[in-house]
Amino acid sequence: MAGAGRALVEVRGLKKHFSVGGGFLQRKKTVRAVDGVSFDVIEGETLGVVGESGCGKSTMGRTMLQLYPPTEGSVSYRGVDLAGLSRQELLPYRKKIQIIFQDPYSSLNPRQTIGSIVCEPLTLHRKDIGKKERLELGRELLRKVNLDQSFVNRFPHEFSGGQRQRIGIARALAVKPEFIVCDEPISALDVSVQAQVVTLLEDLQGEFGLTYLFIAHDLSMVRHISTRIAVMYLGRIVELAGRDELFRAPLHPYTRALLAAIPVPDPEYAARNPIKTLEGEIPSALNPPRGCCFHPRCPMAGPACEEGEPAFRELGPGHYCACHKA
Amino acid sequence: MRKKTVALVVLLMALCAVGAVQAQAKKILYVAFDRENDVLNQFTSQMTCDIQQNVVEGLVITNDKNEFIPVLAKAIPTLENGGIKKNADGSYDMTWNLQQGVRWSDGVEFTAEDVAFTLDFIHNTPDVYNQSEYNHIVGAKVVDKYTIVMKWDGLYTFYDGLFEAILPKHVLGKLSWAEIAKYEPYNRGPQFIGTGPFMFKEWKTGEYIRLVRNPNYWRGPQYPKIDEMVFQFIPDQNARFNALQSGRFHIGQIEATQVKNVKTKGLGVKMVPSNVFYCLAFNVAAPGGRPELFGDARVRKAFYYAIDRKAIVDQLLEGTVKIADSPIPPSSAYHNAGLKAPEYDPAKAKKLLAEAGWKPGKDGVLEKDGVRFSFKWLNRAGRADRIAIAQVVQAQLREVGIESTMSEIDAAAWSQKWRSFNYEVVVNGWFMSSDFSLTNFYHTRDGANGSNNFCGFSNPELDRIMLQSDKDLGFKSRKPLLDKAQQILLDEAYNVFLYYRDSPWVVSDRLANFRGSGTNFGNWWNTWEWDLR
Amino acid sequence: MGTMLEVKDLRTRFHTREGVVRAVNGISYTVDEGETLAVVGESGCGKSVGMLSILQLLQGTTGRVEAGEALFRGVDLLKLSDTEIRKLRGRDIGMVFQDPMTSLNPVLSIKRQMTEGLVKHLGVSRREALDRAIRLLRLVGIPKAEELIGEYTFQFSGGMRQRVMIAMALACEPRLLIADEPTTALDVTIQAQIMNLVRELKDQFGMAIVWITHDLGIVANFAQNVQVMYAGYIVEKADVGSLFARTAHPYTIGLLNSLPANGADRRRRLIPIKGAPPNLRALGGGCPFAPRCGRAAERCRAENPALAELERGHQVACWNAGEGL
Amino acid sequence: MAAPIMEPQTAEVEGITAAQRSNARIAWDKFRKHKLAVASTCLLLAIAALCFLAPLIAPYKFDAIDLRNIRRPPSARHVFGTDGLGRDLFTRLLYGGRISVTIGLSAALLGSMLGTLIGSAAGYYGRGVDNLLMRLTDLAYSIPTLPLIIVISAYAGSSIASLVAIIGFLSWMTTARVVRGSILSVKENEYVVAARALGFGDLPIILRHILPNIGNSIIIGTTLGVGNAIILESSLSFLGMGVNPPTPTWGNMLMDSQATMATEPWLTFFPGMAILMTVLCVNFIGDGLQDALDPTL
Amino acid sequence: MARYIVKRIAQMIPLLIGISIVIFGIIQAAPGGPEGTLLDRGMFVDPAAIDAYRAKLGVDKPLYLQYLRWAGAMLGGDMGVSFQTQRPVLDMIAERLPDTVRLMGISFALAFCLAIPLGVFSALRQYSVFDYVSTGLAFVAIAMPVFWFGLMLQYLFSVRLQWLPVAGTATIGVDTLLDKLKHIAMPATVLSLTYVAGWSRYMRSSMLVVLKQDYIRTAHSKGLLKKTVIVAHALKNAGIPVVSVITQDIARIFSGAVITETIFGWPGIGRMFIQAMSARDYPLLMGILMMGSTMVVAFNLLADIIYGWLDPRISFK
Repeated sequence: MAGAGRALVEVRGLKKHFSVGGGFLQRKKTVRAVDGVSFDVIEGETLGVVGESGCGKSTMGRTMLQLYPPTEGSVSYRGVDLAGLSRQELLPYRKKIQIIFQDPYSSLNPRQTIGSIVCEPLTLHRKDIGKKERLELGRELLRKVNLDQSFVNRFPHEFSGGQRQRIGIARALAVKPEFIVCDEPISALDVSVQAQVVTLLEDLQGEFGLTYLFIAHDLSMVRHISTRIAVMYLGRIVELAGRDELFRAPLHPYTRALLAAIPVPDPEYAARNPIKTLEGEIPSALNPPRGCCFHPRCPMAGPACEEGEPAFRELGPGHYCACHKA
Repeated sequence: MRKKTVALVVLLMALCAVGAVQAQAKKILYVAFDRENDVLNQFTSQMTCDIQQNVVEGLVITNDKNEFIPVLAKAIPTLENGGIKKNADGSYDMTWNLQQGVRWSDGVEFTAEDVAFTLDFIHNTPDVYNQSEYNHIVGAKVVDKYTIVMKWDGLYTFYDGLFEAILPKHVLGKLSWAEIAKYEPYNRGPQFIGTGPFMFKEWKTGEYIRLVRNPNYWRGPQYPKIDEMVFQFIPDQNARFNALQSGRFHIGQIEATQVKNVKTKGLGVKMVPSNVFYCLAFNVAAPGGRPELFGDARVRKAFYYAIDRKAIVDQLLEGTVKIADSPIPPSSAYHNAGLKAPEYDPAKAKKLLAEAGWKPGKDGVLEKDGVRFSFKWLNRAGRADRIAIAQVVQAQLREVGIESTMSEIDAAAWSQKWRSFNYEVVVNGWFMSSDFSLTNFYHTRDGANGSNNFCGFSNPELDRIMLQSDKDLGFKSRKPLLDKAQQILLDEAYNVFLYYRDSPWVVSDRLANFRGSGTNFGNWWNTWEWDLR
Repeated sequence: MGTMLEVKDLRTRFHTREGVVRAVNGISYTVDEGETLAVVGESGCGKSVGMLSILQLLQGTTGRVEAGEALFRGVDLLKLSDTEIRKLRGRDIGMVFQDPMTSLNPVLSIKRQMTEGLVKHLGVSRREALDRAIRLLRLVGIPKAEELIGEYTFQFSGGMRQRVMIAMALACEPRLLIADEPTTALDVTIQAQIMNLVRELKDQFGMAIVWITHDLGIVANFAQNVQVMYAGYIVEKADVGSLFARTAHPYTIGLLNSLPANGADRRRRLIPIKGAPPNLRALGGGCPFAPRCGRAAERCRAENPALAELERGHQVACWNAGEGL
Repeated sequence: MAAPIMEPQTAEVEGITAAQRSNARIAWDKFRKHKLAVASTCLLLAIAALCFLAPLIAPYKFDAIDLRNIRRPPSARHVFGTDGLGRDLFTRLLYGGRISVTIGLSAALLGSMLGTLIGSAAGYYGRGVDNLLMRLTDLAYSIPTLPLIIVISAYAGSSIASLVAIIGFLSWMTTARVVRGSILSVKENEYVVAARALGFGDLPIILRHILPNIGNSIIIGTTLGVGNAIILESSLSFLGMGVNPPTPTWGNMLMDSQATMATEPWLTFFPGMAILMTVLCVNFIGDGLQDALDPTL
Repeated sequence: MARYIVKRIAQMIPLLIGISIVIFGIIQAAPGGPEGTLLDRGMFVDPAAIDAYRAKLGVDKPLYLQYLRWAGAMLGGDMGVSFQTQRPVLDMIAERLPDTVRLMGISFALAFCLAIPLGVFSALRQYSVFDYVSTGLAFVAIAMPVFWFGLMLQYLFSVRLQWLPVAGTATIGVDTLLDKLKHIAMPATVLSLTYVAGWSRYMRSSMLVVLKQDYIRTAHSKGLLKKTVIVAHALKNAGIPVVSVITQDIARIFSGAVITETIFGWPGIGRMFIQAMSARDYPLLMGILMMGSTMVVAFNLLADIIYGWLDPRISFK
């Protein structure tokens, strides 16, 4: 499944199921949050992952970081399968892989000062340096994310969403990672601030040679930042292609519906292309539909779609899709 | 649940409606009572039986002069009146002649059969707390309806204190002995019947017991003069005091410290002398006790000098009690009036202790052979009066170089520790019956005797005198023996006697003929002649 | 078409422990019958507070309307008593809020929440109110409405809940619907559904809509007129076509530049607006956007420009407006 | 998301000139604004100082019995009057405070520490651990305290340490439940996930990220606990399980004076007021602390 | 829902067994035994009589045998016979139950009727004089010893003013509602005071949270009357966390009123418990404690059911 370049992370058949309820006299139910995804993340690229809420994109990101133990499948980082490693064994990889969160409010401990938040990773991963140097590094990091160094003694609530998000980025950068899972880092931000954060991420990528997994539900921003884009629906990747390829020739009907639903900030374009709606809602991951999980909403669904689950096939060079009709 | 409550309310309403009609001009005595009974059966109850005595009469009772007087018996048998005769085998026959024409409140006649039945019950029921006293009665013969002869295995001075209650054979006779102890209609009414001036009416659990006049009382239709008695249970002393102060009650017991505060119009305080004496008790029995401290009579005696008993009586207890020099109270003819315990004199105490080898150590606490004179009090939780005394004594002992610490424990645990000799010093009180035998408290513990000697000492001379006095039924011959015993107790100071505790009772001015008695049979011995004016 | 709502010089402040927050600083605008007005701005710019102010919905907070008028069909809403404004709310003016997850009472059934307004405003019987509520739910596209109306909102997805909110707001057929970011919390496909739904309903009921949003895409697709707010001020006001074609205020320009280019494959670098919005507790006398504005001059920092007509129907509050980009 | 109806989010300007202040200083500045809490602190400190300096201040010895001056009303010689054994009430109040305040504070701390420990273990680890610990809490909660007290004190004796232990061990359940509940919500926060992503173990996460954020519930629990402990100590005195006389505590002074409370009210009034004032102060201080330690205020 | 209740009841059983073992161990481990009370007759007691008494009661047997015997009888619905009164424990408890329930019921009702409005108004007028005063009073009430308050009331209304009786549930021979109210007035007041203080605090803080919720604004925006918004929308939500506090207090019905019952001579179960404890009346103690614990456990369940009713989110899970 490799494109150009070397695969940094290889995800194979990854599944993450949660059991809910259960206990005394009650049958457990299983939420199939991630239900068998396979893809590579190429070193230096930004792999965008889009999908609507509940499609499992965040869970996938977190499972890749081993924040949740995977139910099935493997996540290999430079060839080493992370699943099943102990906390101690994982530590070196924790330095390599980091995460940035969606909610700028809940992602920073309100009782910690900015300095403490940014320097905290160093207390674990840079035991070789003293407190003073740690603080110096912390200031350095703040500078990297365009924040004033004097902020070290202030608390998160004193900052705006965008500033908080940059603090979160600084924290992730503290351990000098190679790969960052950006878990909807801009969804909660204002438009002007989104642009600030995205440019910052782009700059950092250039400076440190980072690889991103960029999770978002906003297609236009994903389009802007990504090299390749994966579209998720109900725990599965339904389409994966290079950015331009995906927008020019989307194969999966769901991808097409997503593209058609975006309101474009251009009245003339809007007048020409009225928003098209996709009927129905995302089914529950507690009991996904049989066959192709998209078939109940799919305008092209045929009998085959109700029967078999479509395979995730390469239909063009580097263009994968899971659809019977494609 | 709701159904039950509704039924209960309806029932109560009905009852009260009936009561309301009759309520006019009735003489109802309201008693602020300090506790609730467990069972009404006086023999199996673990409490004093004040309430029951109004319903059930015995052959005898004690009056306010600490004398046994006959009730259902015509007279108390004695050697003089020929009621007691010695048999050839050394046993004694005691003949009780009973009152005639006495009827149980249900109309059945009271006879000697009831007495015999009561004796059988006691003999066959281990729950009876003083069963051992009755075990000396080895046989009983009903001579006729009004005469019963009991055969005793010897002479015992306490014989006239037995049979304070008689059980109705016609009610309980059909049950087994074990069943009687659990027989609810008798234990809680309505079949709790007696020959007394009042009849059981109602027991509202947790709240009150109500007695009503027995219209067919044997002493005559003019008795009793009161129509009803209500014993309301108010265990908290403050609440009881408030209740009495509120003027809604006619009689009730209060605390010594509350006496001077009774100010409500129409109420007075009567100090009822009681057979309770308070003392310090030392445990000289190892391993729980401290023979090395208290084994020496001089040491024990020094406590009399060290403790300001007068101050305790006059100041702490505000003069509501009298200093005690012996266990037998002055209200009894057996009291040895010639005794005089040493008076407060700390210097003499120190001297005496020095004689016994106790010299002040570095910190002023006495020492002897490397042993500090330091002991621990075992206090019973809730007994504020005793704890106060312990504190006063503790402070006074400190002046002569004796150190002590306190430990406090709940009542049940206290009595277990005490009974198993697991203490050093306690402030204790005994409630004496009108027969002032001292054997149980001061005889060497040997199984049969001295069972309540929890101090662990032994004095052969005292033992001999006390045993002799227990079999002596003549006042004149017995009195010197008990006098001597009291003298020895004072000299040896096994207990340091503190005071006789008189009980303060708040009594309404309207209540006539209240003549409080300080025995364990209490104030209620003559309620048949009480009146509310 | 007559004027339905005319807001004049509305000023709202919050009196907090840390100081006075100047949330709305003298905004004036009108909404005509049947008009769709979009209010655009980023969080904290006063777009929501402005709406809540005119409906007296700030009670219970430290917010106070300090000045201004809000004439709704000639009646000044701000002068109405609590009882009078409550008669108007929900009947003449309906509101839809941003987060359908928290804006519906979790412990009351939909039936209860749908009918209570009907019973109160229209005086209909419960039975009638129920029938009507079911009809409304069908109208907003909820299948099996007669069954689902007995349910509670937590059993619904976000999109369904927002439909319920809309049905509720439309229950008394209001003349004006204020939609406060109704699709922000929704997924893009659901957002599309809701936008189309509101568009249809607007045609059907003929009401005016004020749509508060931060998404210029929605504005372009949905509104007739737009006003852009910044720091409690309206900085630009125009019809949609004019706004996008001849964007005049540097802030609006900055917003558009912050968005990724659409359509083209060319990857353009985003041009973010530098800095952060001003502290509303410490607004100076100058143009509030001046600290972030690349073209700010001496005058901008000293004096706050008023809205001025740039061309017909296009007003902008900028000293440099009309000087060309 | 939080409702925008509240104060509009005020984004601070970058580079605002904030004097650099330490955490403690910030907390103190905020605490100072809570006037009631400051007044309470002063009062409590005054009470504590008086009590702990009792040997220097007290006009008499706490066990100096004077049977000739029993239950005297307040006068120049005895400012608060004398008790049932003629001891100076003021002196005893001071000495009693040493023990009551010590017991109140330490028992409450012990109780909330235990509760926090159990509650955080249950809340953080969830599943089996949670189930086990919460059933244990249910069990402990369902068992009436009175017989437990009697048994424990029979074995442990009634030293101050054992009283602290008894009261502490009887009062952890509420805190445990509250802490568990708070942790369940706090641990979902992304900063906890972030710490895990960085490779931190459970203990540092609990200590640094979770406990500080449930501080409020713990503070409320502890301050309520202080009052409860002081009052419980008085009930224990009533049962004879308290500190032994003649050593005074406010609790046993209160209980001892019951018999005469209607007629010699000063005997109950002063210890009662001492308890009341202390408990009130502690509660208000708790109020102030919550504000002070909350960085968002 | 039914399934949920069945499940919870099934969970109660092992808990209750655990509780019974712990309680049994505790009360038996307490020093002292039932024979201690024999001495209260003040006379001498034969040691042999004490042994006989212990043997008769069966307290001389090993602890586990005693427990098994008790548990076996318990399974058959037999709670045993009181040592003191020789009566079935169940009867004794049943006898006291109506008065206990009446006192507690009225106190809880009183507390509820005062605490809820008090809390709501405090929340509606946060930081007003009313709020400060009620907060202050609540703190005072929490810090005030119950017996002190009770005796003070008694002194005022019974001794000084002579309006109200000191003790009991009714005047004997009088059966009017007024008389009963007079008797219950003081104990109920004393008892409800602490509850009012606690509950109103909880209600206030809960209400403060709810009033800030979005759905309250939605309700206002629909033009509902303020009253309707508070009562129908806010109160039901705010009540949810308060339910557990209230039910926990109500569950303590068996032991919650010991001091009040003692002071006002009220024939409640709390007082009976103290008496049983001092007499080491093991069967009665076990009976009361087990009933008490069952109440606690059952009321927890009840709280959950009320949750389910107030908050449909729970019952559907």
